[in-house]
Order: sequence, then C-alpha cells, then structure tokens
Amino acid sequence: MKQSASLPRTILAPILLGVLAVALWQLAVVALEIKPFVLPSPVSIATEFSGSVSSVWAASLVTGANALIGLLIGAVVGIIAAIIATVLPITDELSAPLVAAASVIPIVALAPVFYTMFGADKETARQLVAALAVFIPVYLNTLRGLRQARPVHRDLMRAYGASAWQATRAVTLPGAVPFLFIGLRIASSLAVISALIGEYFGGPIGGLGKSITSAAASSNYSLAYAYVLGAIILGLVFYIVTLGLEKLVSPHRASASAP
Amino acid sequence: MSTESSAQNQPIASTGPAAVSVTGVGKVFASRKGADVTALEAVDLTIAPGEFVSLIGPSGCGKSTLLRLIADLDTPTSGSIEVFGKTARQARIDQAYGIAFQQAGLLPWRTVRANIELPLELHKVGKAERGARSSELLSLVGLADFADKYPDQLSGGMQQRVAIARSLAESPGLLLMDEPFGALDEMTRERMQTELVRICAETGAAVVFVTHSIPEAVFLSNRVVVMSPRPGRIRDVIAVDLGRAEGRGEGLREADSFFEAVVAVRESLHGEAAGAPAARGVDQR
Amino acid sequence: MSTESSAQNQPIASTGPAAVSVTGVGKVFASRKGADVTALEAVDLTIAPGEFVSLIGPSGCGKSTLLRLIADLDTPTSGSIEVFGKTARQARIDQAYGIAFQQAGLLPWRTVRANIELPLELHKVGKAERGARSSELLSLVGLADFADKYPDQLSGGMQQRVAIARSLAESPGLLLMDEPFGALDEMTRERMQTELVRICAETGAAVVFVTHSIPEAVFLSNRVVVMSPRPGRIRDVIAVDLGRAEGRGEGLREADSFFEAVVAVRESLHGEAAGAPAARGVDQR
Amino acid sequence: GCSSSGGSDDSTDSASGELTPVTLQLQWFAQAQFAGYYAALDQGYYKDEGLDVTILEGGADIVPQDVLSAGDADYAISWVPKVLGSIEQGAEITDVAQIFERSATTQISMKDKNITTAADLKGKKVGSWGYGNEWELFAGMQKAGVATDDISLVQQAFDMNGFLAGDIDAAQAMTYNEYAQVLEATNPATGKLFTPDDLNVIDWNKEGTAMLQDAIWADSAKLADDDAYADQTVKFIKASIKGWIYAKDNPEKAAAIVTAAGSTLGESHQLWMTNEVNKLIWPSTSGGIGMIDEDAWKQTVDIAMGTKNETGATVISAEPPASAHTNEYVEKALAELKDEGVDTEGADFTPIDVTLKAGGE
Amino acid sequence: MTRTGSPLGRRVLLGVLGVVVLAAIWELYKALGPATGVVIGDLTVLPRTSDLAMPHVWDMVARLFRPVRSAGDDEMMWQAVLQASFFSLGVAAVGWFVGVVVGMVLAIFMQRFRTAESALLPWIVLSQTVPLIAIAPLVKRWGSQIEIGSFSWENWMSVALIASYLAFFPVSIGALRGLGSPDVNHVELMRTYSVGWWATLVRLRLPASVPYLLPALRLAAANAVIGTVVAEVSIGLRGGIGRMIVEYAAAAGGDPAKPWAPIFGAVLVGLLAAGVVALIGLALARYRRGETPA
Ligand SMILES: Nc1ncnc2c1ncn2[C@@H]1O[C@H](COP(=O)(O)OP(=O)(O)OP(=O)(O)O)[C@@H](O)[C@H]1O
Ligand SMILES: Nc1ncnc2c1ncn2[C@@H]1O[C@H](COP(=O)(O)OP(=O)(O)OP(=O)(O)O)[C@@H](O)[C@H]1O
Ligand SMILES: Cc1ncc(C[n+]2csc(CCO)c2C)c(N)n1
Ligand SMILES: [Mg+2]
Ligand SMILES: [Mg+2]
Repeated sequence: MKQSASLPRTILAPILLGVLAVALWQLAVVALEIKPFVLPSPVSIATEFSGSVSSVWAASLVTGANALIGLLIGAVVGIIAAIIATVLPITDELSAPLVAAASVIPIVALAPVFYTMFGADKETARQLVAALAVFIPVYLNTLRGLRQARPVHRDLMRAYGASAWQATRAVTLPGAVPFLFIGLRIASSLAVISALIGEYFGGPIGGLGKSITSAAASSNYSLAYAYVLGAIILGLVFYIVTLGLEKLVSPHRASASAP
Repeated sequence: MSTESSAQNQPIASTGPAAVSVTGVGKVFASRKGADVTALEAVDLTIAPGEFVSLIGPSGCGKSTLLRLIADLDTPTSGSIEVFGKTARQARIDQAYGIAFQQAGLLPWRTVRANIELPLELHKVGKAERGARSSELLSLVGLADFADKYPDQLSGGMQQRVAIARSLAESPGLLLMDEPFGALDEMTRERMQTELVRICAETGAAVVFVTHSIPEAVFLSNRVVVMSPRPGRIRDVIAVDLGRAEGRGEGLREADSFFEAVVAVRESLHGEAAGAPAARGVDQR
Repeated sequence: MSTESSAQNQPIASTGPAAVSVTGVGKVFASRKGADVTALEAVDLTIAPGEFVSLIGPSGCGKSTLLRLIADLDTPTSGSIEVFGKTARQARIDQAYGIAFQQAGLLPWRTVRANIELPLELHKVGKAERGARSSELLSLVGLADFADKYPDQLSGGMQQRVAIARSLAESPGLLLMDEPFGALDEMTRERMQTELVRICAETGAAVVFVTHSIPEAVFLSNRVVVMSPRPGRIRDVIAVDLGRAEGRGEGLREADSFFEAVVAVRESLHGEAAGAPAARGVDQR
Repeated sequence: GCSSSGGSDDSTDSASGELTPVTLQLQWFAQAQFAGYYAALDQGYYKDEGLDVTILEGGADIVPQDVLSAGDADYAISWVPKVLGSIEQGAEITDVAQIFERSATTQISMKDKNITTAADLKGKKVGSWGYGNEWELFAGMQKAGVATDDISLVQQAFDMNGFLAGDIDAAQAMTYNEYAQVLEATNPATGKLFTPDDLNVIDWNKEGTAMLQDAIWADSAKLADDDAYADQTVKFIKASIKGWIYAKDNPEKAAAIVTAAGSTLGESHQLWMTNEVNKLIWPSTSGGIGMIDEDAWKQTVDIAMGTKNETGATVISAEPPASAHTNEYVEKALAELKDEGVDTEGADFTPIDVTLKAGGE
Repeated sequence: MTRTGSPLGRRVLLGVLGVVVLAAIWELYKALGPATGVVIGDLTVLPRTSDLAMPHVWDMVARLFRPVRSAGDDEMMWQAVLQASFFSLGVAAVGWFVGVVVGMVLAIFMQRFRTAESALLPWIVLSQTVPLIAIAPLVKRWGSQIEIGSFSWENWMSVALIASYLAFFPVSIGALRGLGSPDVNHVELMRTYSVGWWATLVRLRLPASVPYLLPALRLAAANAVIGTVVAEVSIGLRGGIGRMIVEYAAAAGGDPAKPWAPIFGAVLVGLLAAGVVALIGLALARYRRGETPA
C-alpha cells in the first residue's frame, strides 16, 4: 500500500528532474555548439523571457482568457451531455457518431469554419475550438464514470424509486467524479493548446500562438520559446487549478492506492 | 403450529389488499453459453399487511432472487407480483417498501449518518427531521459514536447495521431484508431482532426476511417459508404461533413452542437431504 | 473443558515454533478528526501448529483487525506477531497461510474456476495440476456446475464458498478465515464445517477462525477466544475438549460436552453485559 | 519513396550516376509561385546542368532559411525581410539570386470602405498573416503616420472568408493568390463574381514600402569554402532562370506543370498565379532576372531596421553582413545564358489575360 | 449483471438518425436564422447563415460527387477525400500505437514508483502545454538527421511521432488512474499471496484499469488524428487530410462547399479510429462486467 507522498517528494522530485533536464539541455547546446536557430539554450530563453515578460504576460492573458472560457463551456456542456446520455440512453445512441465525429474533427479543420461562422475579428471561434477540445475528454470520461456505479448501488436507487436525476446525483455522479477529473485534467492543458492553435488560423492578434509563430518565422527562436514558456506556465496553472479543485470536491474514497 | 401445503399459502390476516402477492412466479437467468439457471419455479406466496414472513433455504436456492423480484429490481420470467394491490413497479415508485441487501451497499463517499439519511434526502425530507431520524436510528443500531465515520472505517457487522438503519429510515409498510443480521454476533443479533419485532409492531410493517438461522426465522416470523434448492420452489410454509410481536420477549426463546417450531423448520429444510445419500458436495441438489 | 485466564494463552501442544504467536499487540486507527479508534489492546495469543482457534466477540471488537495483523495486511501499533517463528511479513512472503476475507473479494472478470486457481496460477502451479485442484475444490464447496460462471452470477453464499475454496487451494499450514460461513445455510454450513475439520486433520493446518456462531466455534475449535468490545481485548480463552478432529462426527453436536462448552462460551461472551443495564443501543460498551 | 519529397515524377534515378543531387526548399506547397523551378525540373534544365534536383515543399511551420542553414537543403526560396531576421539570429546564408523584382503584397478593401492609401487604414480592421509577411504593411502605415495602435490587427486565415464576410476591412492579399481568391468568389450583392472594380488596392510598390520577396538563398560558408558548391550554385541559378523564362513564354504549360507536380489549385487560379508571378519578374529592370538591385536591397534593409511591429520590435537592429547578398553567381549564370543567346530581361514580356472562374476552377 | 447493449442494427439506425437530425437543425437554422448570426452585445452567440459560413447540406454532399476540379478528367472529390483519409488514418494509426505504448509504459512506471509519479507527472502534463507548432519543425529537423543503414527517416514518420506526442497523454493519465483503481480488498488479496508487483500488475491492476483505459484509448485515437492533421499542415506533408484542408481553404470564397469535403474526411478517419477502439472495448467486455450497458 502506498502512503500518500510527502510534500518534499511531490514538490522536490519534479523540480529536481526539471533542473536536471534543463542543465543537460544547456550543456548540450554549449558543448555541441548548437546554433540558436536550431535549438536555443535555456539561458537564452530565460534571458529573452525576462526581457519580454510584459509582452508574454499580455499574450498569456489573451490566450488564457480564451482557454478559460473554452474550458468552462466545454466542461459544463460535457458533463451535462454525459448526464443526459446516461439518464436518457437514446440521446447517447443518437449522438454517438456525432460525438465520435466531434471528437476527431481536427482543430485545423474547424477553426477556419468557426471564424467564418462567428467572425474572424472575434475571439469566439477560438473559445469554441477550446470548448470542443475540452468537451470530448470530459464527456467521454464522465460517461464512462457514470456507468461504473456498482450494481448494488444502482439497485438501491431503484428501490428508492429515485428519479433518474436523483440517482445520478446521489450515486452515479459521486462515483463518476474520479473519471470526470481525469477528463478535466486532460482537458485543462488541452484548452490552452487548442486556444493557442486556434490563433494559428485567424482572429484578433495578441495571443501566445501568433506571437510564437511570428517569432519563429524570423528565426528568433529564443523569443519564440519565451512565449512557449509562457504557454507552458499557462497550461500548468490550468492543470494545477484543476488538480486543486479535484482535491477539494473529491468524495471520500476507500482505495488502497489511488494516485 | 401447523405445516400447510404450498397451495394454501394464505396470509393469516386478510384485511385489504395483501402486502405482497406472488403468483406463479418463475425466474430463469439466461446464459450465453446455454447453461441457463432456473432460479425460481412456480412460486406462490401471499403476505398480509403486518405479517412477518421469513424465507429460508439452502445457499443459491433463489431467496435473494425472490426478494429482488418483489422489490422490482428484476422482472420475473413468468408469473406476476403485486405489492399492496399495485404492480411491483408501481409499488417501488410509490416507495412502498424499505430494503436491506445481502451486501451492505453503503455509498463509500458518504458518512455513516449521510448513508442513513440517503432515502430521506431523496424523498425530500427536511434537514432537521432527517437529522433527528438518523440520530434515533444510529443509537438503535448502536453506532451513535460512528456517525461521522466512512464505511471503510467500519467493521463488517457495523456496515451491515448501517444498512439496516437505512432500510428502516422511512418506516415503510413493507420491509425486505436479505440476511440483514448475517454478520452480527449473537448478542447484537438478538438485540436487533427484538428491535425489529418492536418496530414492526409499532409501524404495522410487513416483513419479508431472508435468513439462514432457523431460530431467528422462528423467533421473528408469523410464517416461515422453506425453499428447496435449485430450481427454487416453496417446499413448505410453516406457521409459527408464538403470539403477535408485542408479547414476544426474550423468555420466548426458551419456550417449548419455540423449540417445536425450530424442529419443524429444520425437518422441512433437511427433510429430503436426510434420506438422500450424502454426496461429496454440500448443496443437496 | 476449562476456562483459562488470558495470561495462560498457551497452545495445547507445543512442538516446534508456534503457528501464530501474538505478543502484547495493540492497534489504534488514527482519525483525522482526532477521534482515534482503539481496535485492539494488549492482545496475547499463541496458536500451536495444527490447532484450531476461533475468535468470537461482539461486532466491531477487532476480530477482523487481529486477523489482518496476523496476515500482515496491517501493522500493529504496539506489540509483535510471529508466524511459524518468522515475522508476519516473512510468513506472508513465504506463503505460510491461506486467507478468506469477510467479504468474498472475488475478481469480477474471472470465472469461478479462474478465481479459485488464482493463487496457484500466481505461484506457478502447472495448468493440469491447477485444473485438477480447482475441480476438486469446486465439488468440495458444491459448485461444480458453476465453474464457468462469473461472480456476479452467483448468490451471496455461493460467492463465499468460492472464496473458501480459493483459500484452501494451496493447502497452507495456517488458515485465516473471517466469518467464512456467515452467508451459508445451516446445512451447507455444517457440511462445510465437517469438511474444514477433515481438511485440517489431513493437512495438519492451524486455523484462526472468526465467527459469530457459538456452536460453530465450539464444534470446530480446540480453543475459543472470546473478545471484549472496544477496545478489543481477549476476555477469555476457553479450551474445548471434544477430541481431535478425526473423531468428531455429527453426533458430537448432540453430546453433552458440546452443550457445556456452548454455555461456557455464551456466558463468557454475555457475562458482563448481563449485569450491565440494557442501553438503548446494542453493543455494550 | 519520394511521396513526401514533392519532387515530380521525373527524378531520373537510373541516369543520376553523374548528376549531383541538389535539394531546394520552397516556402509553401507546390503552386505557380514556384512555377520556374518546377518548369526547370520538368523541362530537364537542371539535368542539363548536371543537377538532380529534389524540390521540398514547405509547410506552415517550415522556415526555409532554417532548413537551409541546418544543412537539410542546398538552396531555399524565401523573402528577404524574413531572412534578414534569421541572419541576425546567426544564420549564415546569402541571397544569390533575386528572382522576384517586385512585391506582390497588397492591402485590398471593398470599394465602399474608401481605403485607397495607407493613411486610410486608421481605425480600420486590418488583416495580416504574420509569419513575417506583415512588414510592408507596417512600413506603409508608418510612412503614412498610422501607428499600430490606430488599427485593429486581425490574423488572416488560409482563406479570405474573413474579408468576404466583412470582418476585415482591409485584407492582405498577394496579387497572385488571395486577390484572385476574392475575384473567384460570388458577390452577394450582384450574384456574380467580384470584379476588380469592386475593390480598392493599396500596392506597396507604389507606396514606396515594397520589400524584396522570393529569392534563392545559398549557404554562405559553403559558397566561400566549397568551389564545387559555388559552381553548382551558378548552374542551379542558370537552370532556374531558364525555368522562369519557360514560364514567361508558356504560362499555360507552366501552370499545367505545377498542377502535375501535385498542386490542387483550380485551373484558372493556377494560370492567374503564373501570370501574376511573371509580372513580378518580367520585364527585368535590374540587368537581368535574378540580379539584386542595390537600391531595392537598401530599401528593404532600411525598412527592416526602421519599421516597428505591434510589439515595438523591428526585423533587425543592425545592417546585415555583406555576405547577406551577392550578384557574383547570378552574374555568371546570366553571362552563360547570354552566351547561349537567351533573353534574360524579357523586355518584350506581355502578360496574358486570365479569366478567373468561381472557386478558381 | 449481463450486458444488454442494444443490437448493432439499432445503434446504426439511431446513429444515422442522429446525423439526419443534425442536418435538419442545420438547414432549419440556416433558413430561419439571420444572415449576420445572432449577436448579443459584441458576442456572436449563433453563427451566421450565409452560404459562405453555412453551405447547404445538399451542396456539401453534392460537392463530393463532382470532380476535385471541374477540369473533367479529375477524380471525384469523394475519391480524393477517401484516399487522403486513408493516408492520414495510416499515419495516425502508427502515432496512436506508439502513443499508447509510451503512455502505458509511463503509467506503469509511475504506478510502480511513487517518486517517479511525482517527478514525472508534472512534466507529462507540461509536455502537453508545449504548442505543437513549436515542436513540429524540431521533430522534422531532428528526424531528418536520422539515417541508419538503409533506414532513413521520412516525413510521415515525423507526423506520426507528433501524433503520438498528443496520443500518449490521455493514456498515461487514464492508465495511471486505472492502475490505482482496484478495490482495497483485491490489493490485499494479492498481498496475502505475496506475489510481486509484476504479477499484481498483470493479474489485478491491468484488468481493473480497463474501464479507465477505454476512454483513454479513444481519446488517444482522437488526439492522434488531430495531431496527424495538424502536423501535416505544420510540416507540409503531402497526401493527407491536413494538406487538403489548407489547399481547399483557398477555394472557400468561390466554392464554399469544397473545404467541407476534407472535414468530412477527417470525421471519417475519426469514426474509423473510434470504431477500432470500440472493437477493443468489445474484446475486453469481461473486464467491464460492472458497467451499465452502453
Ligand atoms: N445475475 C445473475 N445471473 C445469473 N445467475 C444468477 C444471477 N443472480 C443469481 N443467479 C443464480 O440464481 C440462483 C439463485 O440465486 P440467489 O441469489 O437468489 O440465491 P440465494 O437463495 O439468495 O442464496 P444465498 O443464500 O447464497 O444468498 C443461483 O443459482 C445463482 O447462481
Ligand atoms: N480502516 C479503518 N479505519 C478506522 N477504523 C477502523 C478501520 N478498520 C476497522 N476500524 C475500527 O476498528 C474496530 C474493529 O474493527 P474490526 O473490523 O476488527 O471488527 P470485527 O471484530 O471484525 O467486527 P465484525 O464482527 O462486525 O466484523 C471497529 O470499531 C472499526 O470501526
Ligand atoms: C501558416 C501560414 N503561412 C502563410 C500564410 C499565407 N500565405 C499563404 S501563401 C503565401 C504567400 C506565398 O505563397 C502566404 C503569405 C498563411 N495564410 N498561413
Ligand atoms: Mg442471497
Ligand atoms: Mg470483521
């Protein structure tokens, strides 16, 4: 049985690994004389980053806002859709191919369509792209989770003549929470990535995605990676907030080794 | 005390519709590999309101299945079931019964108290009332100190007691209980039995009670239904005349009539088996 | 038949190292909210090889906990445990025991047969041998017809029998059984008891057996350990002298010595409670 | 397998014994913008020079000059302002032939918006692709006194829908591509295709902020140290120029060659692109196709140093090194071509008339 | 509990019905909605209904049955799309497989070592926040350096690698969770058998993780397709759906139905991928006995 990991281990281990990796990277760039336009060194990225903190921050705000709105829309719709699909199985059957389709329409394909539908000068399309990207893992995982309720618990709800909604709230949803959060965890970083790739295909200028491609197009990779670093931090913030939320709302569990 | 034939499965009292009326019920579990299991066959049983009926029979004879059919958790392959004059389905929707499963079936993410309050919560009972009721039930099953623990922090018997409390929460007119006292020690068990009898007397609830303990069945019941092994049928219905619940005290357990009933049930239960050659296996099928 | 004081918890025979030796063991379950539960306190117990010891006591008194400590599934807060002269941990690693939990704990994706064969498979027993052994065990527990079913297709008692079969699969020198016959009907139970006694006699296995049934404890055991409610302690150890397993037959259940032992255990178990004022709750704490 | 190399079906594998393998990295997918190279390949001009050329198509994130400086290609096609930035970042590459003499970048708008000069962009929603394609726009605005804060800048997609839907007032359009895309779309007001009369065009050549576009880039260090590479560069330029001359003289055939090379653009669109690209090259006023006009180079460098984008950055902060461009190789190539009696100035060039069809088909 | 999933016929029928319903909603909205879309304040909440934004369903379908270019001898659009779809599917399948293997290995490694989990997990998450557009050129460049004997790195491998970069993530997260999901009961049983970590993994953790693994595999499939298409655009690989999407976008103004053809192709690829995962789910049915029928 695993004991819950100590704080130093949860914090120190990843940092140590990170420091090690970055050090190796720096060493490789210096030792092998890798040119900056092939792979910039961590030091030059850090320098560039601290030099352009304000523009990275501004870009992160734009992309972050889109990702957040997308995450909220996608998660709420995903959870509701999964519940509806559980309560009214026919909707699940009706929508199965549509959801399967929606889950694989590449952002590349949909972003231009959304820009045309909702305006190329608005953030809406990017938010929708992020929402769609979020919807899928949240919906799929929640749906699977909702189906995991133990037979004895399902019987119990039946015995209480509980309405489908009541059963969902009392038994199925709490049981699905761990699954839901797997979906959300995946979705949180996906929201950032999608909002960012959405910028690739149009919309107002100012986000991280556009900044990365602009810098990269003129081989200013240190700057490009400074923005990438911004994107990484943004994604990490999203992930950590999701994780915190999970710890907050997770129901009590009797599992020997829940991660 | 008398042994009726299964054709005469009539309740002792019959005012208004029967609490449970099972007519010609059969249940076959289909299996993909063709080896279907006939769990129940031609079961007829009528239970009057306020009557306490125990089901007893060898492991796997279909007791739980019958209970689940009455609770409309499964549908019979043949025959029909009525509960308080309604279809089993309607009765379930109308919350005509409380149920305690063979497995405790507590929700792991709810505290002991929240588990007990679950049905009340689902049926929109106010918070204050819920709290009062659950406190009452907690001390009834001797778990007042454990109100805020989670199921995984309880022993097996304690979990079962929580499940019993939960089934009693709404004072239903019909109680369906599947080996509720199976994991309890003798003393706790006897106390729970006494409490159950008292509660039934107070609320006038009918009870269908699955047990493996003959003395328990006799002590608790108006009638003991003895079932035969697969395919499950009713072999005998033994009326126990120990007086209505109010009068039953601990002294009863020492009474002659009690022992007579115990012997009758045991004989019915083991009857055929006693004659049959003892196979290496255990169930006598 | 005699009642020893708990200081004299010596096994009846003492050749070689004891099968189990529990010394001054305590177990406290820490709780975040501060309300720690002391499950066991100062437990001393020695069990000889081949000896059959039953644990009996009120619900929640720590029987399962003690068994889990012996099985090295949890570690004592104080005291030490040895199994066949080794630490509990080493004994577990050396596969010194077989165990049947209070809940069946079958793997839902394995058939009945595959569940029984699990320990054999894990310990690299050949396929043919595994099949032979599981067939033998299946008919022992009366489930030969159900070899290919999945656990969710079995009744509660049938699941429990599968778990028992699984615990016997490797013919271990020590059997730890937590209310294994709890969900079985009287007949199946008695048959299983007889089989268990036979198996122990054949393999010379020591058994630690948790039960709530006093007759069962008396029928099966060399000694019955009576535990007191929380904090769990050993209140009495009652030696039962019904002769070694080989000699025990069904007739024994009717013998006087049998009833005497039953009464002794019951008195020890209910002793204090009888004197105490009956609280509304059930457990007497 | 050459499935991913983008080379057309000519790579004479069997006879490549004496041929020198050469790779050319384009800055986008196969299209008539690169007609000359595909024509040279198709017509065997490269082979005539002893070169076995593989053309690598570009992608959205492929920076041709980086592929070149990383050694994964022998030559690359890219815009001068984009490469200047890379050179400042340490890329050692040289503009050895300035194929496009004129800029094709324009800012187009619907007539009713009345945007005819850079100054009119003030307060408008202005489209741009980014990717280093935006510098002429910024230079024009700067020259006209319009700050980047005065407009709202919108990233343009791969299509012109944002412009057609009215989300973008003035959209960036290459004369050879996006401009045509608009003319291939139906004007909802008339039910017919848009016509040039429906549009206002800001042409950066006329505004004086044009920058040099498609050029052939080579590895500076290898040019200096590796005589074979230097020779090969001359040969490569020579054959490429022949390809472009072929495109000038046979626009329909050139368009067909590009289509055969795997471009799925519509027929009329492809031809339009060929024709418009020809206009950027021909007639050559710099002394022959490929010659780098020093004034145009200087203008490009000046704009690159003096123009700020929306984040306040400039393309480069200092003059590029002298190695950034040279006419040495193109002159040799032109000389050889003149010896062969080839017209490398195309003074007689007359563009054809292309009628665009809906969707470019 | 036996699974009583609805028969295939019914599922297909209802699925088709669902698509028809969507098409009907599309046309209904197109007919009734305002051309400029429903705008509240500055926010377009419902899309525009112009032919440019929302082509008629029948136009999009009809476009599939015309040649790619009306040049006559061109192949039909649906043929071209189908061809591109299968190309992308092949690449995505390789990416999916690599991603699943990597994801599983990572999850198992993290399950085994607590420290590995806390050290690796943040970085795995972090890896997903690195924009594809930043890594695509790197992968292509590094790939092109690889040449071992007769093996030489090809562009499609770069695309597959990028696809696997997106695919491994849901697998590692889902599998990690699933490997930790067995009942305490069962973990303890394994402990009593004192079998090693490996046997516990094979006999208990892997089977128990199936309910978690299936959505992960499906997400991985979706991600692999998305990664393939994005990477095709990013590094300019010819032959697949991604390239087609960008190329056809140029015709969007004059032929609004054309860009939808590769989108349908992408959907087809996705459906095939999801179908394969569903088959895997069917094969693993006995590990999902507790599940309510889907
Ligand atoms: N879901 C199911 N699928 C297939 N067979 C089943 C299912 N549930 C029960 N059975 C079979 O039906 C028979 C009766 O089972 P049931 O649970 O009613 O027995 P029981 O009398 O309650 O036994 P026990 O005393 O052991 O709990 C058994 O043979 C069992 O194998
Ligand atoms: N994981 C745990 N966390 C906290 N408390 C626990 C835990 N497990 C057991 N306990 C407590 O320890 C005490 C003893 O439990 P145990 O399961 O040993 O009882 P038992 O004698 O087996 O009872 P039963 O006969 O009801 O099975 C109980 O009060 C229980 O609440
Ligand atoms: C990622 C990306 N790169 C370039 C362009 C624009 N574009 C397409 S072709 C061309 C000119 C050269 O043909 C330009 C500038 C775009 N829209 N998106
Ligand atoms: Mg049962
Ligand atoms: Mg216990």
